[in-house]
This record gives sequence, structure tokens and C-alpha cells, in this order.
Amino acid sequence: MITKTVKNVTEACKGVKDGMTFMLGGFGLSGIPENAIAELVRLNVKDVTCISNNAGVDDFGLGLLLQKKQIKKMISSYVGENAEFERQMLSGELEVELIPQGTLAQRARAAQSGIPAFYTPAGYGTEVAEGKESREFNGKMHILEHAFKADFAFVKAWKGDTAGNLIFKGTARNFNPNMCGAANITVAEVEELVPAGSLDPNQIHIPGILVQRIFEGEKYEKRIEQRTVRKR
Amino acid sequence: MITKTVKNVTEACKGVKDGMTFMLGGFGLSGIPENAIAELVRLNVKDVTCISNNAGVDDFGLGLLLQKKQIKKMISSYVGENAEFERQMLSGELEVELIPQGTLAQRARAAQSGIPAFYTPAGYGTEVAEGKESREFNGKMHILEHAFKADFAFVKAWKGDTAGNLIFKGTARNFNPNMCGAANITVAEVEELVPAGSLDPNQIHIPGILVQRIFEGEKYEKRIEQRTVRKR
Amino acid sequence: MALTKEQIAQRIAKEVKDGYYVNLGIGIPTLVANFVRDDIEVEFQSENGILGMGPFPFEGEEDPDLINAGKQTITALPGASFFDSALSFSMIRGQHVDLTILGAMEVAQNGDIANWKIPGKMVKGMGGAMDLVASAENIIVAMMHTNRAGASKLLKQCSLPLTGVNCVKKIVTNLAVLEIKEDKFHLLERAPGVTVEEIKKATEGDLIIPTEVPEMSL
Amino acid sequence: MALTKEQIAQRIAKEVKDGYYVNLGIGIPTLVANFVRDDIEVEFQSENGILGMGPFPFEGEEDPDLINAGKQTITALPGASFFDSALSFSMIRGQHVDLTILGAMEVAQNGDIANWKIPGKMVKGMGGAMDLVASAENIIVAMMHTNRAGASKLLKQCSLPLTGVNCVKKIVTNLAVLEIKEDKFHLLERAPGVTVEEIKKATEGDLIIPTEVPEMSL
Repeated sequence: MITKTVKNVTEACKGVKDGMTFMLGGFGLSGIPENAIAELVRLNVKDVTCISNNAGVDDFGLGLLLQKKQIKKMISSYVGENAEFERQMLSGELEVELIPQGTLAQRARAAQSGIPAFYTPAGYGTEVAEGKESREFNGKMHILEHAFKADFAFVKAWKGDTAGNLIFKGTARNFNPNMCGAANITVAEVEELVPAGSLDPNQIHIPGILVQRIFEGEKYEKRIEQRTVRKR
Repeated sequence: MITKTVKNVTEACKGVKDGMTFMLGGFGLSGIPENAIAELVRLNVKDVTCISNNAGVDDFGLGLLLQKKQIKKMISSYVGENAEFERQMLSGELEVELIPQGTLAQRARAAQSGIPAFYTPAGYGTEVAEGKESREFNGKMHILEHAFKADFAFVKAWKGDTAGNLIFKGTARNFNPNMCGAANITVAEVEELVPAGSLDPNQIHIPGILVQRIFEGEKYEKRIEQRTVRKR
Repeated sequence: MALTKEQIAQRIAKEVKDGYYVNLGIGIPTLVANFVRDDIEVEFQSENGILGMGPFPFEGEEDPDLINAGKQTITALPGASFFDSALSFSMIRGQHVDLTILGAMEVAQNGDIANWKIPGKMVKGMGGAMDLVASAENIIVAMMHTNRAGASKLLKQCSLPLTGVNCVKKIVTNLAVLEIKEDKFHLLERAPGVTVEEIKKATEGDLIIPTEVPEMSL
Repeated sequence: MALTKEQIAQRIAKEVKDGYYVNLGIGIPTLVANFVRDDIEVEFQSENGILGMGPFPFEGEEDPDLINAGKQTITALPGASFFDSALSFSMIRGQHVDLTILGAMEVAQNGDIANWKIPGKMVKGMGGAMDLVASAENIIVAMMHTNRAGASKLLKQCSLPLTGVNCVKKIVTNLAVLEIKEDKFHLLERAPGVTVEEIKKATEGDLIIPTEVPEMSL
């Protein structure tokens, strides 16, 4: 098997540069690549474009990069819960491109799949469609959307093996599988790294061919954004 | 949970009519919906169009429908191993549309995904591209391909539950997951049907929402096409 | 009496049929789950990647790897499945989800909907709403009939940036149940004790009123 | 002496580098797996949905649910994974596979390849070949230099229906190793004992011959 393991997060982020475009998995704070984000903060890489469904909260997730003003542009579907984000956006320091969530997922999957462009009905007739080609299929209007291009994809899985195979857990899966192989280099961090051959090949969600570097994250806070419970 | 179980293959194939378009999973004879095919033979449904990567062999798989001259048109990527197929094709009784294998898979996935059309480089500059729109993306030529439309998709999984959730095994997976939800009605047959809740929700390959009817196949021959072995 | 938000959810729950896969938006739509009859089989889809979503977990059983689209901790029912975002929107875009219930800031009489952006205010984004409204065959909007300033939210034309065009089929407000057909609002039911006149006054768009407008039953 | 098919495979195996994911076509390409150095890490992908393909199974251990693209029974190595056809071609189309080795009936000096159809004969189909040649950055063609009638298969222009355009970069035949650059065949190596003159005679397309043409080592 081809080995994808790197020693640690520092080695995993090698080659990261100012001005690059990153894709980051996660929905809210669930399934975000915590260790890679911490390293990007430490590296203080600047002027980056981040493709990520959300932008974290003030003091966690991508909010940490926002605090240090490392992000030039966010491409997201929903950026709700972040005061510093709002400040930077309203002051014009931060460029924000809002796109439909399904389009975000599909543009990632298209990049992974070598599909340069596809048609989707989402956003037709709205400002999302402005400047985009529109076209009728089966009596319904669609707009042309393109595959993402990115330098690095940072994803987080539950388990992984040394060959780069990944298994996700619960709804922490979200965009992570779709971003694997959608950038030049895919960096996967996992809660548990096992030797190749330990995972059932039928249960692997993402084969190692779509992952260039894999490491076991040092620690996971896995913060909960909205703790909702019911009485027993 | 919404229950998708039907009593047997007869109930599963209810509504099948002459002139319809079917999608069928399988690669060679591996992972083909054996029980549904047997029922289609018994029903003697005529003039059907079959979207399937291959056409079976003379006396198994789709070869059984060919023998009874039930198929009007095949849409496949490779139709090698079938003398009756060859006879019908050369005599003009059978219409054959050959398309690249990756395009076949992606047209199925597009139908599943509500993506009406997408661009792919496969077949550009060849007769596959004739009559199709071509377009340059990133300095490379691509052709426009459309989602399939079909009345029924017949797929075969390893395990399934009463909610229609499916798990596939080995390379018998192939086109089966991509065809789920890609036709008006998806009929899944499984080797083992278990109660909803028995499968790990992380390991389900296809959620039941993409399956309308599910049943446990009465028997599986699972014929091997090329038995290749090595000495101990 | 105008309906409470709970009652709007309760009325919408009656639109949920046996065998439906349902996507619920944030706000009033989320409440619908509480009122669905328990003798029918319904599965809730959340676009972040779960089908068969269950109630909130018991205290102490919250799992950060198990949330809904509102980022709330949830549970998975027996028979549930998890999947990635691309497959989740394949379910939505591919019209495998039977019913979408979501809120709105404005609905126009041609079915246009605006629910994601107010110019001049902080824009949080459309999330999955544009995919949902562009694809769903069956969309019910749950909202108050008028905004806080008392202005109608059922308009001839939306004034806010659109989320989708010609897509809303049914609206349940605190005052009425309405259907959109042939570019007009059609009054189907009124809230208990609410008069047709009140509804007419609160509706800016063209309103077709049949001779009989039954009171809704909850 | 012209190479045997095994020797063509043996020579091509030297092009397989550490860390490569490789897709092997049917015929000579399949043999390449037997000659890859065992001190490097290579994974074989089969487009029907396996990465980490192993050798044929021991007698009695054949599994109908575990075959390669040639429909032969195979095994899976530790660390292997199974996936559906759409994801398999995502790997191919998305250029995640590092090397594609396949046979051909004709190759033109501009990199065009024909390997799926002979007019007037039974056409079996292109299978995954069109996706492979359209997407792979690194394609090696394994074939005999001439056909059974003795005619060159390295042409100015393909006469048969094309599988792909401008895609072949390297060719290994029973006579030579050639590269395609600037719409010409460039002779890189000759088979042991084969003369440049013999290669020239067997090549219909434009052939660039450097002053030194080393004999290939196997």
C-alpha cells in the first residue's frame, strides 16, 4: 500500500502559502479539521480564500483565522454566528461570496470528479444567477456552475488508515468526503489512525487515492454549538 | 421508519410495461439483480430499453431477456460476451448505443442528483461526441452529457433493511448505488433483508429514500464469468 | 384568534402524509415534528447529512458528531442513515424529499419567495434554502401573515432579494391557509375566529376568496 | 530480437514509480503487474470499483463479488477499498490515477489513439477506455509495432474510429520505446538486437531518430 502518513500537523501543512485557496470540511463546528486550523493560525498564513460551508464562531473553527485577519475571502453558504466576521464583512476588510449549500457540495464533488461544470436549478432567478449562464432542461431553468479550484483541502474523519482510507462518523461527515481530492493536496486528520488493512474495505467512505497526507489529530475539543436536550 | 418491503419479486416488479426504460446494476455478471431479471423474463415485457454496463452472457443476466427478444435497445459501455446479442445487433433487430463507462456512471449519478447535464472530457473528438455540444474548460475540450431518464432501476445489494437502506459487497457494488433514485421507481433486491435499525447508520451506502421497493431475493446463483486462480 | 407559532406548526403537520420524507427549516417548521400523527410513517431529513432524525438527546447524551442543520444536538432513530452533503443535496435536488417546510420574509402571488437577505442588514447566507426551493415539488411556507411593522408578507411582488422563483405552492400563516395557483393567492381556510375581512386586509397580493371559507381544524 | 509480450510488460513496469496508482487495461497491460519491483509501493485500480487489487485467488477461494474489469476473479490486498462506479471514474476523470497503461490498434503521431472499434466487425464497446484516455495525464500504450498483416500501427493519422485525441505520451512496442512530442514519434530506445532501420521501416508516422538510440534494458 502507498503510505500517506505524515508525522504531525506541521508536516501535513507543509507548502501552505499566503494567498492560497483552502477548502475546509465541517458543518458548523461539527467535523471541522481542528488541528489543521490551529496550525494555519500558528503559521499565520495570510490573504487566504476559504471555501467552507460556515465560518466558525468567534473563538473556534475558522473564527480563529478571522480573529487574526488571515482570511481575505470566504466562500460559504451560511456565516451566521460570528461577530468578528460581521465586523470585517461590513467594514469591507473581508470579501464574502455566498452560494447555495447544495451548489457548494456539488462544486466540491465536481472538482473531485473531473467534471468542470454542471447545471443546477438552485439560485435561478436570484442574484446567485447573476452573470451565470442559464439554460432550460426538461422545462425548468438551471444555471451553470463550475468545479472549485483549491490548493489545499483540509478534512477531518473519524478513523483513517496509513493508506489514507477514511471513515466518517455521524453528521460530522458532511462536506468532508466531497472535498477529498477536490484540491491539489488533501490533508486528512483523524481521531484514530490505524494500520492499512485494519478497516473493512466495504466500509471505507473515501479511498486513500483521494488523500495525500494523513495524521492523527493531537486533541479534539469537538465543541457543541447548540446544546439541545430533552428531559428524561 | 417508512417501510419499503414488498412480499416478493412479483410485487416488486408491479407496473412494469412494454416499451419502458430500465436501468440495471451490475458489472459483467457481478452484482446483477438476478431475481428481477428472472421476473422480467417471466413477465415477457417487450420492447424495453436497458441501461446497463454490460448485456450478460448467452444464458445468464440480460442474455436471458435477449434470448426472448424482449430488448429493443441497449445502452451500455461494453457488450462483449454474448453471441445472441451479436446476432441481433448485426441483423438490426437490436439497437445498441455504446457510451463510455464513466459517462454511464455519471449520467446515472446525475439523474439521482437532479443534475440535468454536465460536461466530461470522455469521448471528445470521437464518434461519441457527434451531435453533442462541446466546450472548452481549463484549456481542455469537454462534451455535454445528460442525466438518464428511466422508468425502473433494478439494483442488487448485499444487505438491506426494511427502510430500504442498502449495503453492497466488494466489486458487486459497481453501478448499483449510482442507479438508486435515478429512475422513477427503484427496486432493490438483497441477499439478506434485516429489520430497520439493525444496520450501522454510518455504514449504509444508499439511504432508503432512494429506494421504493425492497425484497430478499429467493436465490442467487452469482455466476463467475472468468474463473482465474493461482496455485497454492 | 390568530394562531400561535405552535398552532401554525400544528396545522402544517396535517399536510404531512404517510410515507413522506420531510425537510424542515429553522423556526416554526422545526416545531412541525412535534405535531405529526404517530400512526403514520414519516422520516425527517436534515441537509447536513441525516435521514431518520430523532428528538433531542437526553441530557448527558449529546454527541458533537450528531447535529441537525440548525446545529442543535439531535438523535438518530432506528433505521436512520448518515451521508455526505453532496448525497444530501442529491436527495433534495433529485426530488426524493417529498415535502419541504420553511419560513419566509415575503411570498409573492406567483410563488416567488424571499427569505435570506435584507439589504443593508448583515446577511447570513442562504444555506440550503435555494437548493430546497428550486427543487422541491411540494413546498409549504410557514410564517406570520404580516411583519412586525404590520405590513403584509403576501405580496404582488417580492421587494426583497429572491431565494427562488415560482416555487411556493402553499402557505400557512397565523391567519390562514392559502394556495398559490395561476399567479394568485387562493384562500383555503381561516384561523378559528379570524374573519375573511381581516385576512383580506393583511394580504397585499391578489386574493381569491371562495364563497365558503372554512375555519381550519387543528 | 523483438520483445515478447511479457518483455513489453517488463519494460513498461520500469515506468511504474513509487507511490503510483495505476490502471491496467486488458491484454499486455495486465501482465505489467507481474514485473513491478517489489521494493516500491504501487496500488492497482480497477474501474469496476477496487483500489488495492491483489493477485488471482487460490483455487477454491474465488468470490463472485470480487472481480476486475476483465471480469476475472481477483483478491483485495490489505488496505484495499471498494467503491461505486461513479467514484471510480471520479478517480480517473479527476486525474487521481497516476498512470494508465492500455493497448491500442493504432496510435497517431499527434497522440490520437484508436482501440475500440473496427468498422464492419462486431463492436464490443469502449468500456472505460474513453474516460481513461481523455483524462489521464500519463498514458502508456502497450502494443505490437505492426499488425498481423505487417502494417505499422504507428501512423501519421489513425484510420480507425478514435478512442481519444492528443492523449498518448509514450508507447512501448515489441521493437521500441517511443515518446510523442510536437506531433511526432521520438525514438527513445530499441529492443535488444533490433536496428533503428527495422524500427524506421515499421513506423509509418514521422519518426525522429536521435544520434544515439540506446538498447533498452529489461
